Amino acid sequence: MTAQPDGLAPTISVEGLNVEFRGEAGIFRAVKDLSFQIHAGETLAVVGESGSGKSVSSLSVMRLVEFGGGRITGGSVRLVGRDGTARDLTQVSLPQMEAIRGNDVAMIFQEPMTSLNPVFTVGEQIAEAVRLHQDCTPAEARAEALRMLEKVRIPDASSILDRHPHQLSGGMRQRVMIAMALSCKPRLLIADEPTTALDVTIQAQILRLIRILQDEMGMAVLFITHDMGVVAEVADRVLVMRHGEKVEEGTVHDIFGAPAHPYTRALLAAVPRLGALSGQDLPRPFPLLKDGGDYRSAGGFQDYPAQDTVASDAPVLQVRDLVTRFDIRKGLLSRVSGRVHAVEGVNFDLRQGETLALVGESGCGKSTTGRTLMMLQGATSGQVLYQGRDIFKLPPGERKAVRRKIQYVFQDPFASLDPRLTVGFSIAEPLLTHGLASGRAVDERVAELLRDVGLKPEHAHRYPYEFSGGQRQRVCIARALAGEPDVLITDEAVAALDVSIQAQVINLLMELQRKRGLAYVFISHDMAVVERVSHRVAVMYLGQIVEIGPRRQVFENPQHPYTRRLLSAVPVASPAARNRERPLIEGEIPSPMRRVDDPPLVAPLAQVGPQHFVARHPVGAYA
Amino acid sequence: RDLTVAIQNNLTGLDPTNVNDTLSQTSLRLVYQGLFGFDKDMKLIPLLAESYESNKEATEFTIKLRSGVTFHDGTPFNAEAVKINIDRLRNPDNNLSRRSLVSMVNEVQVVDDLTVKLLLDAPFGAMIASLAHPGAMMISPAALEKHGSEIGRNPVGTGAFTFTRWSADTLEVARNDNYWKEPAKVDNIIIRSVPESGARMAMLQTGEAQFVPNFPPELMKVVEANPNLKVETSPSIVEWYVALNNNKEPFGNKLVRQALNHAVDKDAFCQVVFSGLCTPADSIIPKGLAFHVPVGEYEFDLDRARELMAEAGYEDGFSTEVWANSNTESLRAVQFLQQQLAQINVDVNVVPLEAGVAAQRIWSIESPEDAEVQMYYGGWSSSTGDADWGIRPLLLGENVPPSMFNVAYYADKELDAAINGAIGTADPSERAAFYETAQKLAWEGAPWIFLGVTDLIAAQTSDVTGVHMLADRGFLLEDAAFTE
Amino acid sequence: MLSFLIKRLLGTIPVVLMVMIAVFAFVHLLPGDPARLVAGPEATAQDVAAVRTALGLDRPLPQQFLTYVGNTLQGDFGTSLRTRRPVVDEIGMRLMPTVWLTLFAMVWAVALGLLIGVVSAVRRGRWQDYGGMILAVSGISFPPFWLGLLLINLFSVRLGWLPTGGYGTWQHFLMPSFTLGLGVAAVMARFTRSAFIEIAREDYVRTARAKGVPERRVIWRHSLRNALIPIITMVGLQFGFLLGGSIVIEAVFAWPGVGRLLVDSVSYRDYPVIQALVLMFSIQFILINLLVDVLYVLANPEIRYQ
Amino acid sequence: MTDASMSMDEIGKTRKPLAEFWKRFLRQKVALVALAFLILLIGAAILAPWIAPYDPAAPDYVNVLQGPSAAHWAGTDTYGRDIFSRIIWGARISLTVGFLSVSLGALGGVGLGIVAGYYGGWTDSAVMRLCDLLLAFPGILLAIAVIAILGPGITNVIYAVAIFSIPVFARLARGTTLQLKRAVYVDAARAVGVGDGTIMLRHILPGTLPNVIVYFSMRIGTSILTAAALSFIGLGAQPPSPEWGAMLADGRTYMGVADHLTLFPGLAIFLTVLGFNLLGDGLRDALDPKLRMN
Ligand SMILES: Nc1ncnc2c1ncn2[C@@H]1O[C@H](COP(=O)(O)OP(=O)(O)OP(=O)(O)O)[C@@H](O)[C@H]1O
Ligand SMILES: Nc1ncnc2c1ncn2[C@@H]1O[C@H](COP(=O)(O)OP(=O)(O)OP(=O)(O)O)[C@@H](O)[C@H]1O
Ligand SMILES: [Mg+2]
Ligand SMILES: [Mg+2]
Repeated sequence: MTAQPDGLAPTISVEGLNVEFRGEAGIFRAVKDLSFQIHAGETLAVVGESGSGKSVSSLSVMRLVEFGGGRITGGSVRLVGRDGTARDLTQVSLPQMEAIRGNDVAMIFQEPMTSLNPVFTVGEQIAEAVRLHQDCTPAEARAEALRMLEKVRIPDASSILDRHPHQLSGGMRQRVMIAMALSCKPRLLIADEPTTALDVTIQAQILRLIRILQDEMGMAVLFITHDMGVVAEVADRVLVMRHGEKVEEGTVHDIFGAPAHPYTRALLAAVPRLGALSGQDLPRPFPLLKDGGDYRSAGGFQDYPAQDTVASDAPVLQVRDLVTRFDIRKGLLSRVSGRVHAVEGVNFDLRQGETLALVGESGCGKSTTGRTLMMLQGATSGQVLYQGRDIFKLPPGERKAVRRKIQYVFQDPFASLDPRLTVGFSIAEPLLTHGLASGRAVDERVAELLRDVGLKPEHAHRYPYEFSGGQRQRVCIARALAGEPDVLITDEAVAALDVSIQAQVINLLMELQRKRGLAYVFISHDMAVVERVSHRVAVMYLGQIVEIGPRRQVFENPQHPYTRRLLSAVPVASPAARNRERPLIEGEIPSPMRRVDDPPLVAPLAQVGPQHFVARHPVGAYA
Repeated sequence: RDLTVAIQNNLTGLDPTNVNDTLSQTSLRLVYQGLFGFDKDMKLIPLLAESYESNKEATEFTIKLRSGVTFHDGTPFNAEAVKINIDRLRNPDNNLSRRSLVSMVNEVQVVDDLTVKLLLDAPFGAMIASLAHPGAMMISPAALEKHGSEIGRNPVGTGAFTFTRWSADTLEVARNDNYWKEPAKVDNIIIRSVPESGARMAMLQTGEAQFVPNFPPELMKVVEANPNLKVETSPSIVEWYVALNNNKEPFGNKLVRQALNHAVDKDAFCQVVFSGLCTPADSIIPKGLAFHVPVGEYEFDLDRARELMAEAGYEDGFSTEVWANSNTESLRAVQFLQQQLAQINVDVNVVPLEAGVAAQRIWSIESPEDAEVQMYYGGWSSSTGDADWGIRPLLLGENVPPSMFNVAYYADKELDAAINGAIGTADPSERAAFYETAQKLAWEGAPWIFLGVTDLIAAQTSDVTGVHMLADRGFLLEDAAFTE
Repeated sequence: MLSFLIKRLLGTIPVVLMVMIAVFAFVHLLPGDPARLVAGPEATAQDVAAVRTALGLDRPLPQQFLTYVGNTLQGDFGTSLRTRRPVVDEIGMRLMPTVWLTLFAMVWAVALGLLIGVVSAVRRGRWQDYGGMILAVSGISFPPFWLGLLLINLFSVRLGWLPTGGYGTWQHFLMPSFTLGLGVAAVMARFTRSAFIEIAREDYVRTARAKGVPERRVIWRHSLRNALIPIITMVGLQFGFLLGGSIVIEAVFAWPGVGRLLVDSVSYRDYPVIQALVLMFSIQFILINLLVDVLYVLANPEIRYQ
Repeated sequence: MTDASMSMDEIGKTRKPLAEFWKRFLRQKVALVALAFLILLIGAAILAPWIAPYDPAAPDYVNVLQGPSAAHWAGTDTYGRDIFSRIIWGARISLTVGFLSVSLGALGGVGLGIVAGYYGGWTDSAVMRLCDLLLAFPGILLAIAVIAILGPGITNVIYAVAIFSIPVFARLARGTTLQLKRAVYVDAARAVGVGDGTIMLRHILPGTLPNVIVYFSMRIGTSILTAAALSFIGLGAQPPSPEWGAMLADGRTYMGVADHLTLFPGLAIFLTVLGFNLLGDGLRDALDPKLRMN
C-alpha cells in the first residue's frame, strides 16, 4: 500500500524553510532550515515535542503563517499542483494562494473548538469548501457535505449538517474539520493532530479514511501528531523536530526499529503502551529519564513503584442518577424537536486519592458529565454529593468553597484562557480569588506551578495566543492545581501533549495524588494513558455508563461489547503491528439525540465481579 | 404663476378666532377678511364694512356693510353673518381664544341687511381697532354650520383666495375669481414653513420662494449683493424693552430705573442685536402706532447714570438677573445689556428661559407677590395697531400677571387715569390727548429700560411686486404680481 | 423563536403602560401652562381661562389621567391643543416623511459605514485607516445645520441640481438623508473597524483561508458575520434615534417630520401630542430592540433566548 | 524537559492586567500624540486666564465681525469679542461637559449593560426596558425635566447629557456581554470559583471596552453639541460664558456673511473629537494583547 518514491517529482518539496516571528523580545526563529519531501500517496509523520515548530511549518506551507504575524524568511516550498506544474509557494502572491489552498493543499487544524466559524452551520462550512473549488450547485455541495460527514462517521449526519459548531462535542467538531479538508480531495493534506480529540474507534476510522482517500487520489499527507501509536499506524516516513529543527528523518521502520538520535530514542521510550500494566492492580507512573531528563546523558530510566493512594472507602464525590439533556429547537415556533441525552442516569463514587477514568467515544457525554459536576451546566435531574452534601443545593458562599475543591481542566485549552490576560494572571486567579496567597507569594506560587507543569516562570507574562497547543494545555493544568483542589476533573488534559511532556504531566498528577490524596476524574480516550493512571474505569456510551469497575478488571476482562471494541481499536506504537483488521462500526451510527417522547432505556448495572458492573440492558447498537 | 412664501414657523390652525400667532393670523388674511383691516402702512381701513359711527361714550358702534360680497361657498355676506360671527366669538361657551376682542360687546343688533349695531356694556374707544384684528374676521355662517368645530381645517371666507389644502408645513390657496374686488394676479399662493433662516435665504436664491417675510438682518448683505433679489425694510410696531420689576429692590427706585436707561447705548443695541435695522425707542409705544408722540430720549451717558445711582444710594451697584426667551436674538440682546450695565457696576446674571418655563415663571404666577422676575427682556407689538393695546396691557396698574402683562408691576395713578380716560372715549382727539399724557408719564417714570423699535425686513425676488410686510410682522399678499 | 417573540411582545405591555404613566406625569411636571402657551403672547387671563376650559385642563389630574389612559387604549389620542387637529392626523402626516428619511439615511449610512470601517480595519495603521477615521470624526463633529446649509448652498444655490428642501420626489431626499446619515455612517465606520479588528485573527478566519476562500469573502462573509453584534446594536440604536426625527435636519431642509412636531409641541406644552409621540417613540424603540435581539440570534447562533 | 525554545529571559512576574495595559499603551505613538494634544488643550483651559489674549466677555463694538487677523487670530464675533480667547475659555466648559457627561453615562450604562447581559432573564428585561423608556423619551423633554427638577446650570447639563448616554452604553455593553458570557474562559473562571462580580469586571468588561471606547470617543463630540442645544433652551452654560457648541449655533445665522464664527469653534470640536478618537484607538489596541505582534 505504501507508495514508494519513484522517479516522479515529489508532490511537495520543502527546502531550507525558515520562519520567524517578530516580537518585542526580538526575533524568534520558530522554524530553522527545515527540508523535507513528500511524494504522492506517501505519508510523512512529523513528531516532536510541543512547541518544536510543527504547526508553524505546516502553516508556512499554506502561507497562513503570515496572517499570524510570522514571516517566511528563507527557503522554498515547491508544490506540484493538480495540473502537474510545480510552483514555489513562497513566491506565489496571496491571491494566487487562494486558488491553491483548499484545492491543492488542505489543512486540518489542531484546535477543533475555535477553528470552526461559530455563526455558520457546519453544513454550510463544508459545502462552501466544496463550492469554492468544484463547479457545482449549492444542493450538490450540500449533498457532498453530507456524504463527507457520513464518511467521517458522524452520527446522525443529516441533522448535524444544520447545527452550529457550539452544539457539537469536541470530537465532532474535529471530524467536521476533517470532512471539510478532505471534501476537495487535495493533492497534499496537512493534518495537524487530526485525531487528538477523537476516541480510538473513531480515530481508527479516520485514519483508515485518510488512507483510503490517499490511495484513491494519490494524495500526499503531512501528518503531525505526538501519538507514536498513530505514527506507527499511518506513516511511511517520520520526521522528528525539536526547537524548530529537524533532528532525524527516516522510514517508519527505521525510526521505530533503530532510532539514531538520542532525542528520538527518548521520545519513543516515553510512549505509553497498552498492556504495560497488565496483571497489576494499581496505577503506576511512567518511567522517566533520570537526571532531570536530559536525553543525552544516558543515565537510563527512572522507574517508579506502583502507588496505592486510596486510603479509605469514604467517597469524596458521589454521583447519583445524573441526567443532563439538551433540547434541540427547530422552526419558527422553536418547538423542541428533539433532545440530546448527553448524560443519562450516571452513577459513580469517587474516593479520596482515587482516579476514575471516564472513557468512551466522542460525543458520548464525557465533557457534559464533567461540566455538570462543575455546575457549569444545569443537571436535568440527579444529585452530586461532595463530602456528602448536594452541591446543586448549596448556598452561594459554600458553593464558592466547593468550587475551589473541585477543579476542571477544559478540553480546549485555548478557549478556556482569557485572551486578554497573561497566562500568569490566569494561573494566579484562583489564588487571588480564594485568598490563598498575596503579594510576592502569588508570583512565586505561579512560577512554581509553571515549573511543575514543565513550563518556565517567565512564560507567566505571555498571552495565550503566544503558546503552542501543548503549552496552553499545561497552563490550564497549572491553573487547576493552583486552587489546591480535592477533586480534579481533567477533560482530555494530556491529549494535546507530546509524549514526553505527557508522561511528565501524568507523573505530576500522580505525584500530587500521592502527596495530597487528590481524586481524579480522568476523561480521556487514550486507553494506554488510562491504563497508567486509573484505579477504576467507567466506560460511557450514548450518555450512559455501560461498564464500570477496577481498571484491571475492565481492561483484562471487559464485559461489555463496547468496551471490548474500544480496547481493540487502540493503535499500537509499532509499525509491525499495523494494518490489522479492526472491527468497524457497521450500519447506523447511534446518536444521543432522540425524539422528545422517546427517552432511552436506563437500567441498573449488573454486578459481574467485585466492584465491577456492566450494563445488561440494550444501549444503542448494543442490545 | 404661483407665489411661494417661506415663513419661519408652522401655522397652528385656520380658524382666525382661535389662533394666536401672527403668522397664522396674517396668512388667514388671504382667505378671510374682517369688517376692518389694515393697509400696508398699518393704517386702519374698512374692508367688509363701508363705514361706521359711534356715540361719544364709545358704547355704541353702528357699522355699514359692503354690499354684494359673498363667501367662497356662495353664502351672502350681510348683517346676519356679522351677528353670527360676533356672537360666536363673544360667547364664552365657545371658548375661542380671541374672545377678548369682542368680549365687551353686549349685543349685536341687525339693523338692516347691511347694517349692524354693536352695543357695549362699557365704553371702549378701541372697538374698531379690535374689529380690525384678524381674530375678528368673518367666517361663512354656512360653513360654520356645516363644519362646526372643524372649521379650523376648512376655512371659508370672503378673501381674495380660496382655501386649497393645508398639510404639515404648507398652506395652499387659490385665486378667488369671484372676489368682490379685482381678482388677484397670481394663481396660487403657497405658504411654506422653513424654520432655518439660511434655508429660506437659499429658497429665494434658487427661486423656490419669491417672498420671505421677517428676514434676518444678518443676511441683508447677501441679498443686497444679489441682483435678482431685493429687500424692503420698514419700521415695525415691535418695541423692545427690559421690564424692571418695580416691586423688587432696587427697581422700586425711579432714580435707579432712570440710571439704567442712561447706562445703555441704544444705538449700539440696534447695531449689535439687529445689525442696525432698528431705531432707538422714543416713547413707550413705537412710532407706527396711532397716537404715538416722541417724548424724549435717555441719552447714553454713563456719568449721568452713575450720578443717579449714587443719588439713589447705589454707587457700588448691585446684582440682579435678567430673564429672556432662549432664542439667539434675545440672548444676544441680554448679553449686550449685561455688558452695558456692568459699566455702572450692575452685575447682571442672564437666565434664558425655555418658552414653557417662561410662561410658568412670568405669566402664570398666582399673585404678584409670587413674582420672582427682576428684569425681563421682551418685545411687544400691538396687534390691533392701536395705542390702547400697546399701553394698557403692559402698564396699567391692575394689569399685572397673571391677568395681563405688566411685568414691571408698575402702578402709577396718573398713568392709570390717562389710560382709562382714553378707553372711555371714541373721540380721536380726546384719545390722542390722553395717550400723549400717558406716554410722557410712562417715559418719565421709566418702568422699563427703553431699547428700540426694530425694522422689518422682507426679502423677495425682484420679479415680484405687491408683497408687503405689515408693521406687526404680518404680511400682505393680496396685490402680489409677477412683473414680466 | 416565535414564542420568544410573543413573550417579548406581551412583555411590552407593562412597559407601554409605564411609558404612559411616566409621560403623563412628566408632561404635567414640566413647568409651563399649556393654556397660557396656546392662548398666545397677547392673551389675557380671561383668554387663558377660556382656553383652559376648552382644553379640559381645568379638570383634576387623576381624572385627566384616567381619560387619557382610557382614550389611548381605545386608540383615541385626542386633539392637539395647539392646532386642534386630531393628534393622529398631526403625527400621521409627519410620520412617513420621517420614516422614509430615516430608512434612506440608514441604508446608505450603514453601507458606507461598513465599507469605510472594513477598509480601515483591513488597512489598519495605514493612510486608508487614518483617512477613514478623519472622515468619521468629521461626520460626528460637523454640526448638521452647518453641513446642511453648505450642501444647500452648493447643490441648490450654486449648481441648481437639487431642491433646497421639502418633502416630495427622490431629489428631495438626497441632501437631508446624506446630512442625517453622516453621523450614523461615522459611528458605523468606527464600530465596524473595531469589531472587525477583534475578529480578524480568530482561528476560524484562518480556517476559511485554508479552505481557499478568497480574501474578499473572508472579510465580507466570515469575519463580518462575526463582527455583527456590536454593529447591529449600533444600527438599532441609531435607527431608533433617527426615527425620533431630527430637529435640526428637519429645520434646515424644511422636512415635515416628527422632530419638528415634537419641538413645537414641547414649547407649546401640547400634552396630547407629546404623550402620543413619546408613546410612539417607545413602541418604536421596543420593536427595534426586539428586532435587534432577533438579529443577534441570527447573527450569532450561540446567543439563545429562553 | 522544560521547553527551551522560549527565548524570554525576563524573570516571570504575574503582572496585573492594568500594568500590562499601560505598558502596551505607552507604545502607541499616535495615541500618545493625541493624548499630548488633549493634555495641551486641558492645560490651555486651565490656564485660560493667563494665556487667552483677550477677555472672552469684553465687547469691542468697533471691531465686530472681523475676520481673522494678526490681532484676532480667529476673528471677532458680533460683540467684537475675540473668538480665539473665547475658544480657549470655552474649552473649560466644553471639555468638562463633553468628558464628564459621557464618562458618567458610560459608567452607568456599561455597568447596567453588563449586569443585564450577564444575568439575563428578568434582570435583562428590566434593564433593557428601562433603557427603552429612557431612549424613547426625547432628549429635550428629558432636558427640560432636568431643569424642572434640578434647576439650570452646567452641572445639570452634565447630568442631562449623561442620562441620554446611559441607555446607549448599556445596549452596547449588553450586546457584547451576551456574546462573551458564552466563552469557555468565562466558564473556566467560574469553575475556579471566581464570583460573578469579578467575572464581569475582569473577564467581560475588558471585552466590552473596545466598543465602549469607540462610542465614548465619538460621543464626546455629540455631547458638546448637545450641551449647546441645551444651553439654548435655558439649561446650559449661562451667557456670556463661552461654550463651543453655543458659539457654533450662535454663529450660524451669519453663515455666508461671517463664516469664521462657525469655522473656529467647529474646528475646535473637530480636533477635540479627533484627539479622543485617536486616543481611543490607542486604548483599544492596548487592550488587545494580540496586536502586540505588529
Ligand atoms: N503567533 C505566534 N507568535 C509568536 N510565537 C509563536 C506564534 N505561534 C507559535 N509561536 C511559537 O513558535 C513555536 C512553535 O510553535 P508550534 O505551534 O509550531 O508548535 P508545535 O510544534 O505545533 O507544538 P504543539 O505540539 O504543542 O502544537 C512555539 O515556541 C510557539 O511559542
Ligand atoms: N450546548 C449543546 N446543545 C446541544 N447539544 C449539545 C450541547 N453540548 C453538547 N451537546 C451534545 O451532547 C453530546 C455529548 O457531548 P460532550 O461534549 O459531552 O461529548 P464528549 O463525550 O465530551 O465528546 P468528545 O470526546 O468529542 O469531547 C454530543 O452529542 C453533543 O452534540
Ligand atoms: Mg501545534
Ligand atoms: Mg468532550
